[in-house]
Amino acid sequence: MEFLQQYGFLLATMLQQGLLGLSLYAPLMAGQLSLASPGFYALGGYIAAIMLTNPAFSGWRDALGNGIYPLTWLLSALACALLGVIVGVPALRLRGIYLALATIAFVEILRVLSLNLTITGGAVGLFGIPQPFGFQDRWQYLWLFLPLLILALLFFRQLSNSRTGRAFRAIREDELAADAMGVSPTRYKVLAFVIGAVLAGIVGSMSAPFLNTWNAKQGTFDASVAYLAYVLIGGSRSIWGPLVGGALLSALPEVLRSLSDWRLVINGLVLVVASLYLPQGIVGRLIPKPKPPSRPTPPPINEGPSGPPYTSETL
Amino acid sequence: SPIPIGIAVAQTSNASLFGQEQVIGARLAEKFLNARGGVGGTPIKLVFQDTSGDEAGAINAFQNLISKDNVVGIVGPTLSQQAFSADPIADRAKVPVLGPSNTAKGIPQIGAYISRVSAPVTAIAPNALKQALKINPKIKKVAVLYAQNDAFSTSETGIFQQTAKDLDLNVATVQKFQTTDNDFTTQVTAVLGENVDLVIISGLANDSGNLIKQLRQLGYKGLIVGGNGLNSSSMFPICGQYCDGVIVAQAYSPTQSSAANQLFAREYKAQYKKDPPQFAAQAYTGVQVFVDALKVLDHKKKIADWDLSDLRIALNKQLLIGKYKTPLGDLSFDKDGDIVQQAFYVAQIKMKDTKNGTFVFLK
Amino acid sequence: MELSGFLQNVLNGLAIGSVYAIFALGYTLVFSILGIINFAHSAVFTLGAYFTYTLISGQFENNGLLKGLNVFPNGSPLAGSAWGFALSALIGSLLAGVVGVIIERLAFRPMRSRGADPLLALVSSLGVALVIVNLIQILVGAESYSFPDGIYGNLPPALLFHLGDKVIIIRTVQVIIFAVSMVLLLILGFVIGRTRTGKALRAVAENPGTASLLGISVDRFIIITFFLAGLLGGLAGTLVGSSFGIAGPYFGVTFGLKGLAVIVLGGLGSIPGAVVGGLVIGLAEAFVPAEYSAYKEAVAFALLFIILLVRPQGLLGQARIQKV
Amino acid sequence: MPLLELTNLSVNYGAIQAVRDLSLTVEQGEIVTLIGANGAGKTTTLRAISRMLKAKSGQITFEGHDLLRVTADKVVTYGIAQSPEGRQVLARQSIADNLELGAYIRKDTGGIQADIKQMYERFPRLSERRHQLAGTLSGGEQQMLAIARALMSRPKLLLLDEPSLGLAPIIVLEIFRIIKELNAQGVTILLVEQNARLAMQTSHRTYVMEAGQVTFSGSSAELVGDERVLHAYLGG
Amino acid sequence: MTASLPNKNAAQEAPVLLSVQHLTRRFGGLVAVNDVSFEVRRGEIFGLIGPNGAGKTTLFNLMTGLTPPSSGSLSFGGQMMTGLAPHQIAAEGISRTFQNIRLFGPLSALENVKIAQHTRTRAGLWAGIFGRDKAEERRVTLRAWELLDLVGLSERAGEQAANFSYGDQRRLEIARALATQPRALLLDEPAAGMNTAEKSVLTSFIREVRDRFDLTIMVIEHHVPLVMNLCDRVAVLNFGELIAIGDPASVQRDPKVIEAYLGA
Ligand SMILES: Nc1ncnc2c1ncn2[C@@H]1O[C@H](COP(=O)(O)OP(=O)(O)OP(=O)(O)O)[C@@H](O)[C@H]1O
Ligand SMILES: Nc1ncnc2c1ncn2[C@@H]1O[C@H](COP(=O)(O)OP(=O)(O)OP(=O)(O)O)[C@@H](O)[C@H]1O
Ligand SMILES: [Mg+2]
Ligand SMILES: [Mg+2]
Repeated sequence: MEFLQQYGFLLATMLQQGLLGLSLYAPLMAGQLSLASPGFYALGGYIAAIMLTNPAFSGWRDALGNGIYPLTWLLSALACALLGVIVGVPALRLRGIYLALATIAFVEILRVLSLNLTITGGAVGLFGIPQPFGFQDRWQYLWLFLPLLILALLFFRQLSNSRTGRAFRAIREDELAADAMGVSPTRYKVLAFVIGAVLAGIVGSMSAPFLNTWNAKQGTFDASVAYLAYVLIGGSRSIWGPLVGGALLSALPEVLRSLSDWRLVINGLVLVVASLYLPQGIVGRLIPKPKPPSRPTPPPINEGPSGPPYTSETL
Repeated sequence: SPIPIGIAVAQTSNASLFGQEQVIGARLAEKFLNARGGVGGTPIKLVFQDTSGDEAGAINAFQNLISKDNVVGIVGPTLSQQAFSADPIADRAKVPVLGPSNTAKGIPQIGAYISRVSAPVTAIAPNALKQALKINPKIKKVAVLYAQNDAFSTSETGIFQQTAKDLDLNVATVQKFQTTDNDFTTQVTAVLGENVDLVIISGLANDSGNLIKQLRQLGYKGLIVGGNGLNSSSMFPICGQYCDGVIVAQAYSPTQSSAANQLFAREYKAQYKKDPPQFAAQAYTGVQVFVDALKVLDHKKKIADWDLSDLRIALNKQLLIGKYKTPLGDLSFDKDGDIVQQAFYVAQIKMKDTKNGTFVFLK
Repeated sequence: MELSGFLQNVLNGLAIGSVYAIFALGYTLVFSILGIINFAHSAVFTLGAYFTYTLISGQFENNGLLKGLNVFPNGSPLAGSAWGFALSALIGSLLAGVVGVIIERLAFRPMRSRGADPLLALVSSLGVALVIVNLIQILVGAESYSFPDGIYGNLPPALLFHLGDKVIIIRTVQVIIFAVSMVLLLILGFVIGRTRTGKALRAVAENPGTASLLGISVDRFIIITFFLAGLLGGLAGTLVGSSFGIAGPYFGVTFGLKGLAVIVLGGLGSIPGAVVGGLVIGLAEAFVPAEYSAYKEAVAFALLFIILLVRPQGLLGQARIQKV
Repeated sequence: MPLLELTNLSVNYGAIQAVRDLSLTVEQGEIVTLIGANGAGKTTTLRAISRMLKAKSGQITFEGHDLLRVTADKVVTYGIAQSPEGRQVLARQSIADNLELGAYIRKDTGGIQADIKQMYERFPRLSERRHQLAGTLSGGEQQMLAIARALMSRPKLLLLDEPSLGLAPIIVLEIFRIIKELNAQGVTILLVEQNARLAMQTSHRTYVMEAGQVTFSGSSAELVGDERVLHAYLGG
Repeated sequence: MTASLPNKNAAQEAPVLLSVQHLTRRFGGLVAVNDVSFEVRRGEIFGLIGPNGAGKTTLFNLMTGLTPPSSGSLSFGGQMMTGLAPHQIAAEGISRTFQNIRLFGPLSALENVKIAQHTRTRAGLWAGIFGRDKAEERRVTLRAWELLDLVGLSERAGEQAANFSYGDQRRLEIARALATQPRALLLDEPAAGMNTAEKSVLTSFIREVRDRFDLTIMVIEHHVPLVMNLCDRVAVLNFGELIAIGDPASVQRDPKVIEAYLGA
């Protein structure tokens, strides 16, 4: 218990950052270097913070009680999905660093907007955000982030073994060839982008009460770069990579706390050394080489679609 | 064993410019107060936890201080936004917090355990404008500039603009900038285009230093009034000679005559060869307030005999009712925990050479 | 808009833009050769400014381990004259170039030989930036430093032009920065665009394997690149520092994002692109009306977003070649 | 002493051994052909010689230089040029620049220009398109460029990896004419080729590779008639 | 298996499947494909030859939507294809291989072939997430293995495509193209990098594939004997223009073709 008191926030933060790493990993599954996650994270947070503090919603809060919290998650998810499509469709015509920068531009535009609007509390931001389900301690947020994380991992695992996941991989390796082989690049790139946006938005909506306050500093360029580092240091070719990277890199400055002034220097050195010695990321090194695929036995003649696979009927 | 008091300020990140002054102020307080017998003979021990510049860092620092370092109270964090994030943690844990530099509206209202020694902007700003009018009664047209991404500056500029209206001044233009900006030619040429007699700046030391320098270099001749963020000698190296004559609203003045301040200012100057900045003074004050309140409790029952959680609760109660003679002058707290400061100051910058200068106290 | 106002905005835009441009030159140079965004560039930029400051003043105060250090007990022999400043700037920039080379050897080369994801270089450079910035803070503290007076001789602080009854103003330092960035642009543009070395550099940029198959020593060219980029960064830091003071260890970092925007807008890897991108963003910012100055940043990025949608390779970037 | 000598060379890709214990010599002035099925390890061998790949064990010497001790760019300065598999033209540079870079190690500006002119005469297509970016050329045009570029360094030893790949019949004949012509001028050539008959007709000696090893070798004239070669590689 | 069209006579009577009308493509001042028109009948093996840079690959690119035409049109099975995106054209049933191999390099051979079945499968995002795609996935996998069998690569199904030698990569490209279950298959220099013996195997392989899957095949190839032996009809491009079209023997005798391409 004492352990949770002291390190609960850190543990929850590790999961939270792992989730944000995953949100960046989603577009990367389709080869898209999008750094928009902090923007959606910030948006999700603002939606939650506004619904939880703005007098205009006091009726809702009274009526729904704790039910308001899931509602903030849902609304954040929807808003991020919508904005994801609006931004994604034009932006995903860009490639590589150009896309990265366009998405950073998106993050910056949102940041400047939130600095200037009254509903977002300007530079001070929103504060006094009530706690869900009577949470008293930060570690209790594990009850939110852990299930979300498990769901996200299941989601991504299933995804990567599915037809959609294959389409993502095809685009990641060679967009033009994927197109020629029948995979619509736009459709799947936008889908991957939106998945990341929704995840970041939900995490944001859970994080506003978690941090007690919300302001324009939540969605910045620095955060974009940090999430990217999570994915790359963790390993960009496995769902575990962003998670492990996010958890470890966000914990690192805390682990180094005793070094006081020197901790960020060491933190920097760790980043350099990790990049040099873990070129495939932490997870890339841990995960064993994939086993050679085993061949399924063909089904007996009378079960399912069978017979000669290629007939003009199946075309 | 010594009594642990937590200092959670930004020792790293770009807020460390303030954080490092706060560390110095707190360290001086520790040294001094212990030299004068600490709390009834028991020395205090400051426990420093870096908050870095973000919200999560502040929460982590607070949690460490509360659960691991078992401090009796916390001075911190550096930024208002961090306070909104971390203070509720301490409040729920019933650990008294003194904000050394959180000036945004609503901070003492976070909870019963949250107080601050940094005066809110409302109190300080108007004086400076009145001083400017005293110096040049013919002022009619003013320009207002402020750092739009800084919580403190945005609220301060509101006060400035309101006061200007109340004084029948004509606010010809309002220009915004970012604390990270370096180049202000656009804002400056806009100001020059309006032919104003007074420029009012709310920002932090670096950006304001550059802004003032560029205003002067490009030919602005009139008076300049700066908000509380300019109350820092770290501005001098940036604007050099051009700082000369700037009128600054202050929550702290090195010239303040109280004994506490004279002692503090002398020691600071001996070590650092310049006047103590406000951030150091406020951090010093934070520590001192805790120590003074602890002394009262110690009279009732030796600190060592208190149960920690009882002590924290009692400390908070005591802290709020006490009166303190500090480098900031005499102060006490209102029922929310907001500072009631007896004196505010207006000073004018006098540069000795390109790097060194002083804030000359204006009556 | 009145003519004078318009001209003043143009001058302001060019002034801001040339700072962005001079920062971006070394940034884009590294990108053009290695295809990586080198976040450590901001740190080298900062470091260059500190190097020059040390040479010309040698005073560090208050905080940090070097507190009270006096490199030149009787005052720097270089202080007080334009020549002294030029010399310090030169040495400071050369030192920054050396730092660039060290960074390459320690933080990038091992990665290349391991065939790591090029994006990982971004993380590594981020780590280097973190190390440098925090080391600076530990050594000399977070406060600002500025160069002594007289570094530009007796030039007036600002130049005034009269246009009818209106005055158009520009700071002299800005003119110098603009001029230097143009000269650097010309030199770099010539070397890279016209000479054999430039062609070889571009070959290394495009495909190091093929380049070495032609007898080009890839490692040597990469070292040269990093040296040049460091030197340019250091010089830029010095000049910008002389204009705005060195605003602490994070001085350069604040240019990181804008610099990235500039080189992407100009077209990654294009040297003239870095300059054009800088000037375009500077001008765009200058022309944002005062009422909307709060949205200045957003305007610059919105412009960037739109330009990229129209020209996905940036203003002067080469379109991707994709022959099926 | 042979000009090029490979002794017990082994090359791995991770755990996969693509070339094992391969020994091969090329004498000064020879044309030597290397044939073998897809995946036999021909390309791997050439890439090991030009130091684009690390050798696991064995030795490669060229004119007494131990090639395994130097980097790829150094190998070129010894006088070895390669026209690689997959062409590897510099897509973002023009034909002219690609050719110039082919002569990167040379300093004789006049000679380089003369050679470029000669390449244009040999391959009129390249001449017509000299300012076109190499990346937009057709496959065959790129192949011509890759060969021409390799010639630009005036090598003593030329490594050609399937030079006829993707070329129209007329051009294939031209390439083989050039090979003979260069050889007559003293250039030594190691040729990997799927058009085995033509290659063997052009070369002095032939090595046959299977699964990373040399299975047999001999004079080209003899091997053309060899039952095993005929069957496996000449479609006879 | 449906009745195949094994002999040339049958092919000549078969309906037109692909019809290219006045296709033109310019690159700056260069006309890479110049007003080319021809028709390909269902079940035909149709050769496309011509000197380097004649515009053959560009023509394939136009037909598969990778390069938009400057003018002209393509119809396929009576339907207009012009303006469709590559993946839509693939879904309609035109598939291809690339002259400059474009496999999904880091992915396994098996995965390469599975991906290409995209348009022939339906499972959406949620079906995949909730595991309601098992039957389809099984079918996809089985089919992928069969296709690897067909090109002789099933023993190396798990290896990364990029690690295959050049010739093997070409085979994998063919398997991948077949996996889209096309009606028309465009092969761009399929025999490049294969030796003479392998080329003759490839010839019979292409025929077999045509028969087995009821395909119409267009093939670009520089190896003249292979073209002459394999193709029902041959078209010749030179500087973007169609200079000859007809059965192999007559094309081979055409003086224009001899001059531009074959050499004396
Ligand atoms: N990058 C690589 N990683 C792993 N294995 C590789 C790699 N490149 C080639 N191989 C393997 O090494 C073996 C030899 O390949 P190589 O390319 O040398 O053959 P080759 O004789 O040139 O064939 P081809 O005639 O098809 O070009 C093959 O089995 C191939 O799969
Ligand atoms: N994107 C482009 N920009 C400029 N020119 C191009 C472009 N793509 C192709 N070309 C030119 O168009 C012509 C036709 O190219 P294409 O690739 O179709 O030739 P090809 O007939 O396939 O030749 P090969 O047999 O050598 O493969 C070539 O001369 C080529 O240089
Ligand atoms: Mg090969
Ligand atoms: Mg072609």
